[in-house]
Amino acid sequence: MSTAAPIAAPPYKLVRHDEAEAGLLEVSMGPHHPSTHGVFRMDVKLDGETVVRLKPVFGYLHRNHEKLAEGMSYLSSMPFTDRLDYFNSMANNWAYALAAEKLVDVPVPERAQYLRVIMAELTRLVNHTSLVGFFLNDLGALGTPLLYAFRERERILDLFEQASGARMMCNYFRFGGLRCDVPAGWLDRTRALVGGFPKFLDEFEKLLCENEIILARTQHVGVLSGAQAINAGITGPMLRASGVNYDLRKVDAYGIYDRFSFRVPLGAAGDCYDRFMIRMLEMRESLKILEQALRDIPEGPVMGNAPRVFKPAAAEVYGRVESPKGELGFYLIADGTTKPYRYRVRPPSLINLTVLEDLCVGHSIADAVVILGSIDIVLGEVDR
Amino acid sequence: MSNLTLEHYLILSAVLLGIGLLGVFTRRNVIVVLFSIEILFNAANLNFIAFWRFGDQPEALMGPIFALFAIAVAAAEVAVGLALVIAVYRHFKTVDLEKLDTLKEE
Amino acid sequence: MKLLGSGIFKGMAVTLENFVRSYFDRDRKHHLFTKEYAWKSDAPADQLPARADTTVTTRSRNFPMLLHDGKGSEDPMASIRCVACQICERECPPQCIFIEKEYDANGKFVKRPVIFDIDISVCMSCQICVEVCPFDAIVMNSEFELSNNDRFNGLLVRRDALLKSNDYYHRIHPEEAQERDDRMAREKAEKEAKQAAADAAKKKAAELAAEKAAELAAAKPKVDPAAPTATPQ
Amino acid sequence: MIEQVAFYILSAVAVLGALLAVSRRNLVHGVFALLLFFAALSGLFVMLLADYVAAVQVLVYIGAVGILLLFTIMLTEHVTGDDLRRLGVRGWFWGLLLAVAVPAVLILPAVLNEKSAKAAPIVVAQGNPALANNATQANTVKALGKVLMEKYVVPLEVLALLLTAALIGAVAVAHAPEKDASGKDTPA
Amino acid sequence: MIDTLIHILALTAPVAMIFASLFAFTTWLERKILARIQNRIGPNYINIPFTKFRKTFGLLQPAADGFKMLVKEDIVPHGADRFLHLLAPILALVPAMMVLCLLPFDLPFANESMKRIHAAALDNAVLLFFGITSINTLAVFMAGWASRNKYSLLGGMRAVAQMVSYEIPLVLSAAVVIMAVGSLSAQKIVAAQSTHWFIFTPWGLAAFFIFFIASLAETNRSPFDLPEAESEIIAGYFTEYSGFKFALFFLGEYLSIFAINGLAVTLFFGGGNGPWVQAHPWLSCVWFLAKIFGLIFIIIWLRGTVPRLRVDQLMAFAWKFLMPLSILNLFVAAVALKVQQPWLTWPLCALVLYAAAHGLSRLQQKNVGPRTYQYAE
Repeated sequence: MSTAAPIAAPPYKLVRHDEAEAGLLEVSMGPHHPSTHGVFRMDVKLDGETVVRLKPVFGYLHRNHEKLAEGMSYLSSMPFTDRLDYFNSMANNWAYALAAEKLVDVPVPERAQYLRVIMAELTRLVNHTSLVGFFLNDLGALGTPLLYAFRERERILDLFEQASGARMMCNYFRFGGLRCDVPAGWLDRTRALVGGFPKFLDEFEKLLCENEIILARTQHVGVLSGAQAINAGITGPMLRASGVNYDLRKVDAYGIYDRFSFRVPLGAAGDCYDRFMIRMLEMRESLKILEQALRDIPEGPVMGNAPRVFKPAAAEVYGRVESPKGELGFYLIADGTTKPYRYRVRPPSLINLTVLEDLCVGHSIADAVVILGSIDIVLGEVDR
Repeated sequence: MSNLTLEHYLILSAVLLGIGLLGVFTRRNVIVVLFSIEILFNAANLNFIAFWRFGDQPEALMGPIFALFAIAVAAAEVAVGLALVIAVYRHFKTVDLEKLDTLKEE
Repeated sequence: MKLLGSGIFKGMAVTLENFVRSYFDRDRKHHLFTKEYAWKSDAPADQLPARADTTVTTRSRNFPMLLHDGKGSEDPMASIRCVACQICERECPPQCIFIEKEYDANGKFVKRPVIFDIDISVCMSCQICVEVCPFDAIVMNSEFELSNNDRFNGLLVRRDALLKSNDYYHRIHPEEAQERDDRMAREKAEKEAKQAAADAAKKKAAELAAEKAAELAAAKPKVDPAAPTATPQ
Repeated sequence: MIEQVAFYILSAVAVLGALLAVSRRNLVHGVFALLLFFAALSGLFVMLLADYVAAVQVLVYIGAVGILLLFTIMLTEHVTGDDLRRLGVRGWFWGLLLAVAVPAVLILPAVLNEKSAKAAPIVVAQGNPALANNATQANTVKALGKVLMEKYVVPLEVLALLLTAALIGAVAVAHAPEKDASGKDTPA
Repeated sequence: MIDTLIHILALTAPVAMIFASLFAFTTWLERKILARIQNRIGPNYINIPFTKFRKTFGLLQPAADGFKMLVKEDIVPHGADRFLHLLAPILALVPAMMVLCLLPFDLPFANESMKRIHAAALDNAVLLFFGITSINTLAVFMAGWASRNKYSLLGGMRAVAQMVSYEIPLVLSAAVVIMAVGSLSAQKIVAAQSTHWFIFTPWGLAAFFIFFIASLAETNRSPFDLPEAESEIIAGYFTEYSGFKFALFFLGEYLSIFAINGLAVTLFFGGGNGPWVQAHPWLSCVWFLAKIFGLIFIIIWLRGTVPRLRVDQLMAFAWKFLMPLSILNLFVAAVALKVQQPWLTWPLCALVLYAAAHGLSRLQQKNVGPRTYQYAE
């Protein structure tokens, strides 16, 4: 059951029909299943309702993202990064821009830096609110928390549309800055939103955090120890819920994150409730960052002197950001042409998903759904 | 209430008894044997009620009381019987009466 | 430790509050955020202010369109900005643009597309074509009602359907259009200035050359006329 | 008239249900047939003016015993409920003979001595009019409760004890040993 | 014989028709209330056929849904048990209709002597009610088993386990009222509450809470909607049902909600009793329905608020919380009925029940509770 077991296992599988297996019920959850967050399949073996084995099967949404990107110019893959994790296109944009900016030394103007932080943190709010909603949906709350979350998400998406022209597929970041400045009055509207957001969080906490059913359903379910999380390469809120203090905004301090004061909430138990609460608490910290960024943002250009044709010299870079789901990295090898020689994404969703079986075995099938929900995957990013 | 007599019920009850016996004697599955025993119980209950209904002391309510007790005992019997079936199945991996010929698996 | 169920009652208070307040949320901003569909019959497509129900803003993008500078009922092809350079076709991430150049009777390229198709089922509204276009010929439309009944021809939007006037562009995206027009005017002015400067330089150079030639001709009659005409780019 | 029609329908359903229950290979079908039999019997109880017993019959047999049987089938046989074994045992002939003989012996006197049946002291062919009046007017439930709590209170308590013992016994017998459960969780 | 049949039909058909038409209204109501709870608008545009008029507040939605259900293809999975697959929705609907007739629902027309008419005024109505509703369990199992689908089977098994477990607290809490009245007849229970509803007694209140929670589980409503838990087992036992069979299930489910809430109204809210009923007997059915809809609003409200429990928690809740509490409530009620001193029984009963509920809830929530979190700078 431990993470070391697959290494020792032989490359082939012995089919055994022993008596312990005979009474098991094999259920294929997905790819068309209401709770798999997209086209994802869990081959579950059940003893009664207890999960004995679970095999995640994915790839139904594979779009050849990496190979496609190697066949087109650097800029052209920017809109495709939106579609990786379609809840946080801004964070994906940033990670890719960060990697590309390492290839060609382009200074990012001050205002663009601030706007990037604002966009990334708004994205985090979007992601975490909707995650909590979907998580509760998996728990069986008939969409009410989800729709409250979407109510707030709509407001943020309105802001995104006003700034970038699109609600979800923003395609807003460029190498060396942003595609365009935010429209007049946008910052004030954002300030109003940020000012009103804690009220919504209070409402949400009142609705969810003390609900006995949620407590009973999520506490001590799907416990992930810190050591196991580190071994499996888990990042993001899921890692922090297991008590490991690792936040790229603090570790790398990319962009201008070193200018803001914020805290990193840490869980202790590493169960589903911690994963859910860490996200609730992170939203409050994001609001702090947003307040500071909106207070300090200067006037000025938003685009540096990027070359019109992006043609970096041969190099190898890795750019990463703390996307709401974890460490999102882009690894690029440039060979001196306008196209990358190698383009590789480190998707947090996929790597966080690797511990799914370890978390689920021994719990009931209802818990498996909840655990999957608490991992927070987006199939666009898992399958790419 | 014209011409339904006690015989009607008694014959029906006898037929049901026969069916129950048939199940008990000829089926090999423990669960079906339990079904049959339930049929036997019910045939008896029908008799209790019928005799009470056509008897000369309906105020004493002997029939319903007896039937109620029989139902309660039958329920207990089914619960214990089925628990035994499960225990047997867990041990021998079968509920076939013919294969359950040892007290303890070798 | 509280009584079992107190957390649920708290949650029920929240939902009841939302239930009641949704009936008093006249401006549909706080407790009734649903935007109802802006029915097509209610307002013409290009009258954005009339469609206030939508979230369409002056930056919204949905599908590209080709710009022309014609007014009213002029032939749009006369003033189409696109020169069929095919940069957008090359750069389009999902490869949904197809362009064919127009040639006149003599087989000379007339700098216009004869075919300009965009496959609406492939386009992902990313705006890369707009950004790479050096001629400001393709911009994004914010029209959202693009569904139709024809699976094959209906999903392939042809050149004539893509052509929209600059006035329309000004109506749907005023700031962006103004900015673009200003920049074009500026660039044009710069270009003209440059051209003028270049012309002047050329003239000057020609004069100088002529002078030199005259001087040289006095000394040496043979001359290479191409050499001194190099102009600054 | 209506009573007779009802009686024949109900007894046909009961016999059919019982026959299906003992003869179907598919155990789940068998249970449903058995439940049909229980329901028909409950209808017969109503006809005999024992409505309380009829309600108890529905509640206990259909609501509880049927469910228990279904659960057992799900737990022991394959979930399809198919009983793939040979239907009979070696002594099926003797079993059949016995099953026919016993009711025949029971029925025979009634058929043979049809004329003398009316003379039998217990059998009252026309039903008891006193009961018919009583049952429709007075509250049999109340009377039944009174009798149960006064005359039969000791048997009732014994019955309660029996049910408790059966409950505990069933749980004790059916409860899986801990070893099994933990052994299943860690295969290899 | 024909007369008898007509008589039976004349008494039962109105009940079935009234509740079946209320079913359509209730689906609309549920969607509207849920939508408003979730800050949505809910169904509001249904075209009246052949016209351009579409702002009907969605009231035609049930009709449109029903029509859609009727014309939909009826799909029976390959390998399913066709007969039982067909029988299950019927078996789900019929008991629900039957128990509706047992309710002391005064038909809205009075006979010559201005007496209230009931479809079936039986001596042991409450007992029969529980008996017949237990058939519903079988329908659910039948549907789950006959579909030959693993999700259906899981849903069916869940439903059976759940309904059987929750029947015990349901019956035990109803037994309190039966004990107080001394009759199983619904009419007598209502008559006993003509002045004082049982909900206004401490044991009645506690019994109502238990009854209400157990009735949620009996009818598979949130938070006990595990048999049809969408996020886990798709639609549970009716995963493989479509078209009209699905509609029958749906109808049966709502009718059993009416039935069980009707019983709750009968047992605790005085049935059709209410102001002005003495003067206008026809008001009694209005009161009855109004009380049912009050309870249905609470059910919908709950559905819009809470997530669902897990199977083991569900079982534990029934056996370790509701059942001891309902047994204790039985004792409390017995004492209270014997003492007959409201000033003494009220605080005493309330205290005992509260303490019991508190203690049991402590048992339920071991190592579970809100947490505090640390922050890293």
